[in-house]
Amino acid sequence: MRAAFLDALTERMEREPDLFVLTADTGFHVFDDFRVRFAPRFLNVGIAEATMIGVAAGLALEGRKVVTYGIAPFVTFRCHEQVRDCLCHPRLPVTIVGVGAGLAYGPAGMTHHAIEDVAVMAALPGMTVVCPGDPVETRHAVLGLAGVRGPAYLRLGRSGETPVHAGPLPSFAIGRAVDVADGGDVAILATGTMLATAVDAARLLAARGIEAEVVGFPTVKPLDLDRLDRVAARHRAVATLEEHVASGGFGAAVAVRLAGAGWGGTLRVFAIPDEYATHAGSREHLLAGYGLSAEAVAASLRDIVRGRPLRARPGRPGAGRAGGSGAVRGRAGATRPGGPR
Amino acid sequence: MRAAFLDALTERMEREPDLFVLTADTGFHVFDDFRVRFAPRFLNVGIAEATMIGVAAGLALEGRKVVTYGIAPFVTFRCHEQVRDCLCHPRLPVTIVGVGAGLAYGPAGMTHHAIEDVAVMAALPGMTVVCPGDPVETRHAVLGLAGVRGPAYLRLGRSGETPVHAGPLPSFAIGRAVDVADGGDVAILATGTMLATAVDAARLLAARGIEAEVVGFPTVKPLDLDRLDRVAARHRAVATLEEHVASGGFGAAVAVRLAGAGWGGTLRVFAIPDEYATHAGSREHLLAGYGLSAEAVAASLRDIVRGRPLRARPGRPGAGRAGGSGAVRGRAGATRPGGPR
Amino acid sequence: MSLRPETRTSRDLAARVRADVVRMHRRGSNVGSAMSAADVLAVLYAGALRLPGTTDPSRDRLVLSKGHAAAALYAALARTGVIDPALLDDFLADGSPLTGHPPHGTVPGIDVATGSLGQGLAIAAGMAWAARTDGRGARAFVVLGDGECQEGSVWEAAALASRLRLDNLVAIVDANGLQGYDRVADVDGGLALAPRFEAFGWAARETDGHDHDALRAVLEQVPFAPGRPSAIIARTVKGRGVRDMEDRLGWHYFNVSEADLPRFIAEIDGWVTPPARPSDPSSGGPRRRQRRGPRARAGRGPTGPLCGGGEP
Amino acid sequence: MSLRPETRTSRDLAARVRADVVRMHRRGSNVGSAMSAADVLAVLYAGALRLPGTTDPSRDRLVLSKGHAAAALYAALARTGVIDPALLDDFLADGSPLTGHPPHGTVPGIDVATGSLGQGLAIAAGMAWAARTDGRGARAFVVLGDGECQEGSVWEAAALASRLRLDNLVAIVDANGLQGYDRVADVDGGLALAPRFEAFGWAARETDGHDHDALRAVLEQVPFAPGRPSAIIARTVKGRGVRDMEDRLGWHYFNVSEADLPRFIAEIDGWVTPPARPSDPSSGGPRRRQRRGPRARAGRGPTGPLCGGGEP
Ligand SMILES: Cc1ncc(C[n+]2csc(CCOP(=O)(O)OP(=O)(O)O)c2C)c(N)n1
Ligand SMILES: Cc1ncc(C[n+]2csc(CCOP(=O)(O)OP(=O)(O)O)c2C)c(N)n1
Ligand SMILES: [Mg+2]
Ligand SMILES: [Mg+2]
Repeated sequence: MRAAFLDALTERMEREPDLFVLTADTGFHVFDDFRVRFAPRFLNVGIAEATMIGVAAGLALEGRKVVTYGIAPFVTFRCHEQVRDCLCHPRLPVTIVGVGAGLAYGPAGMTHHAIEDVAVMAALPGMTVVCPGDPVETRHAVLGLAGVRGPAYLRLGRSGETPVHAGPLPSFAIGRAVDVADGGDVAILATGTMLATAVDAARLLAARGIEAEVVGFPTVKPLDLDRLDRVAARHRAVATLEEHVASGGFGAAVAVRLAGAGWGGTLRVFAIPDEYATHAGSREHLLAGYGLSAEAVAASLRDIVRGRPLRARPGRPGAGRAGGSGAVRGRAGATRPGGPR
Repeated sequence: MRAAFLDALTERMEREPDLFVLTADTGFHVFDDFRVRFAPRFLNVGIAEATMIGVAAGLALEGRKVVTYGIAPFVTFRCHEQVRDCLCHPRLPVTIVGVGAGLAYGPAGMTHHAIEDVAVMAALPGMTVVCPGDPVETRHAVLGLAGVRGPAYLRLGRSGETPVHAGPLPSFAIGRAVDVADGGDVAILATGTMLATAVDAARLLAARGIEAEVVGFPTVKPLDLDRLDRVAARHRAVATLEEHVASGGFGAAVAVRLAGAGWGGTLRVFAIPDEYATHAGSREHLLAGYGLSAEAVAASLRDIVRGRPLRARPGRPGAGRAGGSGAVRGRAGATRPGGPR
Repeated sequence: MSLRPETRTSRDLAARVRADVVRMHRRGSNVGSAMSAADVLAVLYAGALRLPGTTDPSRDRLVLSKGHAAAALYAALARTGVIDPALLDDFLADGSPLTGHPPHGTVPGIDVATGSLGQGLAIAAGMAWAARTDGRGARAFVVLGDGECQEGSVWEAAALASRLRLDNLVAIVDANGLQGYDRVADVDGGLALAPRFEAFGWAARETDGHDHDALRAVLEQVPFAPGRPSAIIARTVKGRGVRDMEDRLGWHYFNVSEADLPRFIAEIDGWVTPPARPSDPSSGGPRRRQRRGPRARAGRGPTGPLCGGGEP
Repeated sequence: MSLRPETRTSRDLAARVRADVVRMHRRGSNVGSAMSAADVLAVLYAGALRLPGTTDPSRDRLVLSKGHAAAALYAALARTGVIDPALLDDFLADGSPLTGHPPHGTVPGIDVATGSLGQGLAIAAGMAWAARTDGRGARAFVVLGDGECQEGSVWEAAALASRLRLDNLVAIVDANGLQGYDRVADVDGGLALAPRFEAFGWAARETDGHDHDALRAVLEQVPFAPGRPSAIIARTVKGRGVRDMEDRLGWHYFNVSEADLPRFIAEIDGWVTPPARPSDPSSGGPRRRQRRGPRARAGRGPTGPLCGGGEP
């Protein structure tokens, strides 16, 4: 995703003379040429994420547009209040780019995992939250964000993601869902880095004779409610996929809409359970441990479509808030990834 | 709530010799005697919320229990990453107390409003989130949190809240809902400072012949799923009330559960819309502008029970993510409070 | 912008601001903080700032990082013709554009909203950098509290500002020696401010923050060193201008009762000689016994609603 | 804890740590950061720390605030008998307890998990304060990066530590002059570290961060002043020990290829004379032309997965 991001950003820098790019000491091999070429509009503020947001606000108050860049947890959690007060309150045109969505930096440990970033950004009034699903969506998102007037959070994976879309998406727009595959048995709604998993799961289901509609929601906020309503009207079984905890995430936003309208179907929220990884592990390893592989998702959806019980599986809906029988529970019960096995 | 908090905390300080209290330069007239009495275990760290969390972590790693105190937005947003990494990761017994829940400091302006704090705390794995509804629940919560082993967020209003409960609640427990009123027509689930509004709305409904069950959820995380399931089994119309945005809040957690089980009823999430107050206003003034007065809630629930359409009202469900027809929207459409009228 | 006839001099303006501030604080907290900064703001708005309150791109910017002194800013804007003085009457009232901390976009003349301490310096640095990149002569002034300087974000931004050589950036610390729940020296151990700014690459000067001539003189000297941002440590007295309030922590929270109002206003109107010596920010000693006001003092109003203190 | 026979001296330990670190970084980034800190950690674990790796309540605590040098910490723990050296082989592998930054609770000997820069000093201050309140003689040592010192949270915690008079707190800055995407001096304008700590109420000393005798000598002198926390500015070279890596930004990210491994290990084993002079943290000058490694250099492996850099 980073290559697509960089290309699109370069185009914007060429076109938009008032666009500035700030980094919090991140971007080796990403911005090496870029920073030379656009020198007066590029700044490494140092290991100083809060200052980066403040400086971005100052620039934006003076009529500039700004893109800030850093590792996802550091540009969301570390400077959350500055994002809130300095950018969201005055609705400034600053896009915060976080690399390392979800468990992309799996082996690094929890400080480098961004599994709550969508929740903390989406909670902020006026914030647009965009989680592209592949390099194609990334490019569209970067270009599309030029038209968003308030603050935005752009959540990128890292490098080497498989493209899901074969080519440009003519109808892509910030705030609009993307149709990926058609099917009448179950709907899989995916955001960001889980889009490829959704597509793979749909393929696995197809091999078992179950037809899944796959819809990408690169924009988590504002959510494409019209598209969602059409999904709800068609399906009794809907799944959401996100590389994020359930609490405050994409699935929860979908749930608010579905539960608000007498829908009566079954929503399965596939999300990271309410725990931090304690051991090292690649993204794929950790996700598999949480029941978030394409195989596990497909198996679980097969059960839903065939009407089997839901509760006892890993990656269960509402894991982020699961509270047992009213008492405080210990660690979540999902398979723990990366344990010394 | 602060008096109840202080009394209960004083009892705990007397009983628990390893309990420390830190404040980030807040607590005038709250801790004046307390700080003298418990001097070696009380520290004003200064206007330094992030350091307060770090120091709390250091103390807790050395076997202490810690309560940190400050104004809600500053002890949640400002030091969010420290809470996450230093407290949640090692699951340390530190309770973060935030005063000024929701719009309690209405006239102060948005920097002092805590309308996204539940979302950003609840997203953190292992975090317990407690929002007492009145002084009685506050007392129970402070005492109950002594038994919670990991980090917790205790969200308090300020002073002078009306007690909702007549006396102590023998079955109160962290993680458990509180039955407040019985009724079969509609269920009103309220957390924190909206509990009194729920009770008032139920009274207004009763006057119109509609019987509402009122259940308090002082613990937002972990949510009392058993109680919620019983509500869902009994009611086709459920409302949630919170002094918070919809995104990542109490209503969203309820929605994930309800949408997960083929419920088929109608959930109305009453929440603060996706905007910051732009003008001064008391809590009551601002809430009324958002359609969150007892009267507005009651009127809206009357419509639901009588089967009227829902979409066009203020305080609408999903306001936090409402996205119109897939395009980025301007300001939310709800009544704007405090405008120069 | 132009000074209104009744505020021809910065001292006139300061007196008007103080009287307004006291009147406004029949509602709300932080009267002491606003009184403390009144002279600094008056000197800025009565001449030291270029084109304040206008929308001229080359105007000097003012960031009130200690946003809880908003009332003094509103009064300065009102008494220099930027906003309608009638607005002051509704400070904090339902629907008023004047919130307890400077808002965004509800009234003219406010360059940026503030309220959470420690955020203003980075914003001002961004503004100063923007001004430099487009060659406008604009400068950015930021007013900080001395307690506020405990926030690490202040020093994080300070380092970047000096690295960017922003000599069009001026920080003024309202060093009144008190913060929200203690004397500053009791919380930071009495760390001096000027050496800290200097260690972060700034040029710093101290001055009496209530002496208009001294303030003007030091403001005329910025930048103190080419290529360096300038820090002015303004020694002040919290609550300055009403003897009952001076250097008393309680007046961070109390509001002014109707009963006290005439007496306080009269004191401000008749105010000529400075009633108390500005505190030396690096020593918390002399007035320590006044550390916190007694629990109940005759003649003060109920606790204000803003800052997390007050009756539990 | 006891030193294993092969690491009787701190220099032996440092050499083992470096060899381990290079081997471990066939996976993952930050080899240069770990090499830079190897001598500091070796001196600490080979004698300067009291009872490291034990669970004795009066042991000295070690907070690796620059958590991305975790490999050096793991190696030091392995080579001093605290954890099984076989664990090093699985560094970063699926299921390994050794994550890229120090974890919580998966292996003994780690006092606190880190990884996000700028958080360690406040935690260490809390530990030092706890030790003082219960009269144990424990001290808290915290190892910081020089780039890390841009985080305001470092200075926020520094002020509190000096106010609490934590003279059982020792900060060691691994001042290698490089950070994640630039020379430190290019990012902070060349601000010296010692004067900043002093301005925040600490006592500070500079030393050669690769000279074990010098390090030991300075560590024996803590606290440098009664009632003050101590800061040691350790002048180091990033990547120290493998000439190809030294003072090169790229080795913040690259991993070690199988092809290079034997050569690098041989260099470390045969390493006697310091190959490069420690950088002077207050001047970014001499080696600036080496600012970033060329885009492709023979003999280095693919970019590591950890730190947000690497091929886009
Ligand atoms: C980040 C943050 N923490 C806490 C507060 C609450 N608060 C408001 S004013 C104040 C004390 C400020 O002291 P100082 O900076 O010295 O300003 P003064 O009132 O003395 O002028 C505090 C703690 C805040 N507004 N922002
Ligand atoms: C808060 C935070 N921001 C950014 C990073 C990403 N990061 C990891 S190491 C590093 C550079 C560190 O430089 P320095 O402190 O000088 O340590 P060195 O590697 O030179 O020893 C950066 C920016 C981080 N880990 N934490
Ligand atoms: Mg002060
Ligand atoms: Mg370095």
